[in-house]
Amino acid sequence: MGFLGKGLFQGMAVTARNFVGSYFDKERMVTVQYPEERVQVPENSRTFPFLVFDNTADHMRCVGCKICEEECPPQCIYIVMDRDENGKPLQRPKVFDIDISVCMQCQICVEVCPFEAIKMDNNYEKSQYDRFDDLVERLPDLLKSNEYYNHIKPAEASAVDAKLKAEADKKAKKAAPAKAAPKPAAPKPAAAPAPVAGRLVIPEDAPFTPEQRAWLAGFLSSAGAVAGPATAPVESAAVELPAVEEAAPDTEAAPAVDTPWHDPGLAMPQRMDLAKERPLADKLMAAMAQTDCHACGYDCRGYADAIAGGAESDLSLCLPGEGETAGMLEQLMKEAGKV
Amino acid sequence: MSITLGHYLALAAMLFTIGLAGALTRKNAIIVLVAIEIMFNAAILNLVAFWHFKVFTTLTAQMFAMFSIAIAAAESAIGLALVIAIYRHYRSVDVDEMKTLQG
Amino acid sequence: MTTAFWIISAVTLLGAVLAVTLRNLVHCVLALILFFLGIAGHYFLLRADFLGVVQILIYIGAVAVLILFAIMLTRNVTGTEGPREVFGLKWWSGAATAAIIGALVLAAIRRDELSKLPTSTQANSSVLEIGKLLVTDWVVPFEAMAVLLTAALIGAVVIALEEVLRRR
Amino acid sequence: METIYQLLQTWLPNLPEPIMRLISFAVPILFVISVFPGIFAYTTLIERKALGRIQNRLGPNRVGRWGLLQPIADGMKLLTKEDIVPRKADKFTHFLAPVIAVIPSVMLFAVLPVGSGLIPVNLNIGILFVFAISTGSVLALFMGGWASRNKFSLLGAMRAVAQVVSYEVPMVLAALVVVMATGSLSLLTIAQAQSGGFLNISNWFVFQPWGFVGFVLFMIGAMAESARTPFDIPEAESEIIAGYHTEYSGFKFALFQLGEYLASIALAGVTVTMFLGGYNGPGSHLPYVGWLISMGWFFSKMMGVIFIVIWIRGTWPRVRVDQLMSFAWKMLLPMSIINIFAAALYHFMPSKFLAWVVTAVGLLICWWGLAKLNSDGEIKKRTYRYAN
Repeated sequence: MGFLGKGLFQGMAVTARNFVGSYFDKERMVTVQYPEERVQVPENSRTFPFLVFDNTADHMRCVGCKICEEECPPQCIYIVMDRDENGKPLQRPKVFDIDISVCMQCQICVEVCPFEAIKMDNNYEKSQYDRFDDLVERLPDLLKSNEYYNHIKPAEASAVDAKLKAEADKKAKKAAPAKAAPKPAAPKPAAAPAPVAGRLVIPEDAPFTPEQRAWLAGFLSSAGAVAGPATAPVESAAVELPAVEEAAPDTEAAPAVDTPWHDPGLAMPQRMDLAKERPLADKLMAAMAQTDCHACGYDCRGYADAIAGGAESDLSLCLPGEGETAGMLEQLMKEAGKV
Repeated sequence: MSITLGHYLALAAMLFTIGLAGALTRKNAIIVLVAIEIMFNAAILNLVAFWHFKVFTTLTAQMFAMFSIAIAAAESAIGLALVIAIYRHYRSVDVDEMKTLQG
Repeated sequence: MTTAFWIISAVTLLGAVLAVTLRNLVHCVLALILFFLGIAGHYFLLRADFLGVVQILIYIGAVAVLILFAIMLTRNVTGTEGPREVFGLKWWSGAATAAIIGALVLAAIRRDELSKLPTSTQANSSVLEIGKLLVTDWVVPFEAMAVLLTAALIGAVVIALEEVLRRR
Repeated sequence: METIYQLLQTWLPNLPEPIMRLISFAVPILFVISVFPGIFAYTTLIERKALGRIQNRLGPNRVGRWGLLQPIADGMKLLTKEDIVPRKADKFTHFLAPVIAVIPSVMLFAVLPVGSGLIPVNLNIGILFVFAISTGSVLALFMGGWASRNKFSLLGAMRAVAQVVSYEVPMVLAALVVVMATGSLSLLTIAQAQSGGFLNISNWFVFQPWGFVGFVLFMIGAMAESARTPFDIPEAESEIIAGYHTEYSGFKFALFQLGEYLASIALAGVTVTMFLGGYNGPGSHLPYVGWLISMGWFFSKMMGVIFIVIWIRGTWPRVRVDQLMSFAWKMLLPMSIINIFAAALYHFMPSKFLAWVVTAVGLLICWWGLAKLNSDGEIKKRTYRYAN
């Protein structure tokens, strides 16, 4: 029990301490003087997507497959694939626009990208004077180097790099003995697209207990590559698959009745199973990644028909399907005796 | 032309007349009170003018003026309290509508 | 003094006329404040400094504010009056009465018997004198005034609270 | 004014009489209308800096070194802003209110002795003048709030009027003890009465028990009068947006701010003059430089009082309306009346030391008793039914 008005004077003492202390104790000051100083944004913070390239801007990872355009909920991505004069796809985008006034920073484009080509930036200084054109990011604005990616998100980027390297090594090992396979010149030496083993990787130094880690691994892999039937065991679903969110049925074309495998959510064995009794063209189509991404220059149906009809001889054009599709196509063609 | 007592008396008379006219013609009780205040002030102005021009040595007139001001303040307080009470009763401050003596 | 008298008189008259003629109640009170200021100016002019200050303090600081409060408590807050004043019998009779009385008073002033009274010019209006007088010669009226003000205070509260008390 | 006139007469006796008069009028007027608005401008800066420091922030520091040009930038911004008048507003009254808000505040400085013998006008009714004039600011608040035709403005205006009318009473009574002690209403005489003693300090009224209580009561009243936190419910932004100046923008808003701050500064000056010795301090009576030193003392004391007000603003929460009213009528008013009795007792007791002790103890007991009478009982630790 103090004297009357004790609380008032205690408050005055606190503010007086603050007042005096703020001149001597720099620790007290919470102000970040913005243009000169900046807040260190957390590594997991995200603003808008950007495109990663390796080494030079010519070696962009993006192949213009339009998966992200398809999946983007607010439809803020616009892609036109680059083609040579023959109409053959060059496996890179000619136009890649992101309207950041529309983008809702949901990161779905990153989740669905099979090439680790699109990533979330954490640069928050995007204000512009013009509300329309200036807020649309064009391809040159979007391209940022892998070093930049490593710089802003070290843990995530190193995990991605390690994965890409592992895939490239595996591919190189596989390719070395099987030189006979007719392969066109690799479109991208450094960024040979590689399958993704579980889209989201938990970094080694992430602060999780083993149980949490196990659960998270399961959760992430199921989220990344859930099999069509809901009963599919989660661990086995973590196969090499193009990452496509399951919950986007309305943005995809309604699966044709005669092509039940035309669903990117299905795993390769299931798709092949569905197309077991079909003619070669259908089997070939079932081997595709089912994204209708046009990376090959056709849609999935068209590519399969072209191969089956002999119009197309290159079996490695399905980019989202990666080596899995190429291998399966080769196998199917061998079985059909066409090679 | 120097100002004499007559000027002040005329001014006070005019003010008094204005106040009287207001008090007699307006219907709103609050305006009537305002008009009464004007009349009061005119009278007090007279007192002070007399004091200034005629009996400068003693302060009797100022005393009177002060008491008048105090009474006027009390009067306006009571008057406004009455106005509020009447308004609560009749929902109106029109003096013409306050005809009945019985509440 | 002459110029000041005319200016202040004009302000005072303007305030008084506006106070009783304006349609909007709040404007009336603002005009009344102008009038009070004019009267205070006259007091200063007449060397009654203390009265002038008291005028401002009591009339502008208390009475005008009180009237404003009363308006807020009775009318709609915009202070607009209802239909225009009717120039009926009441109005004409009231105005005529006021005019006649005013004319009579002015006529009496014109007779100017008063200016024949002896004139004094010795200034003596210090606050100290007023204070001394209040507690010596005028102590009984002073105390009576205190009682009156207290009674007025209580009376005002009782009148204004009557309805509230009855409702309880 | 007279001082300047005499100085002119001694130094420049050849000047014609009207010019001398004119100069002696013009100098104090120019002083008041140039120095005090300048103090106002930098008070806003000091306030923002101090509030920032109290909250461990930096405060304005962009415009000029340490933000010293911030008031100028603010002024330019307010000048160039659009002047919006609500369509339904009472245009004339709406325009008049900010003007009227400034006039009384500037007039208050007319009777402030800013230095030894330096007073613009030595009115013999100085204190009464201060109270009468500061009443006028109520009108501006009411006019502004009423003319805006806005519920919040009107609520703010009514709150302002009720608050100022209520707090004027204890404030006047608190000032009365000083008048009793000096026997004069002139602020210059009051300041002179506090000179002498040890280093020109020991005679300040604040060192008497009744003086201290009067000082506290007067400070509280002045803060309420100029609507400073914790008594800023007329403009409580969490309840009624900005109170009476909700509908004001641009320079009219600046005028309202100017009036408010000037009133605050002037009342701080009056507080200093009445209780804190005015311009008196060590060295204020030296020949030749005394007037400069005394001016320094006056302004530094005034800024000290302003700083305390800012400090309080940075610390205390705003009171509720009912608390505000009951505090004025149940606490301050009895206390100020008791204080008058204490001052009288002090005046008539022969031994000043004994008188000091007796009045101090008596006032303490009364304060304690009033607090007990007014308290709603012991404040218990609040418990929450559904927490935990």
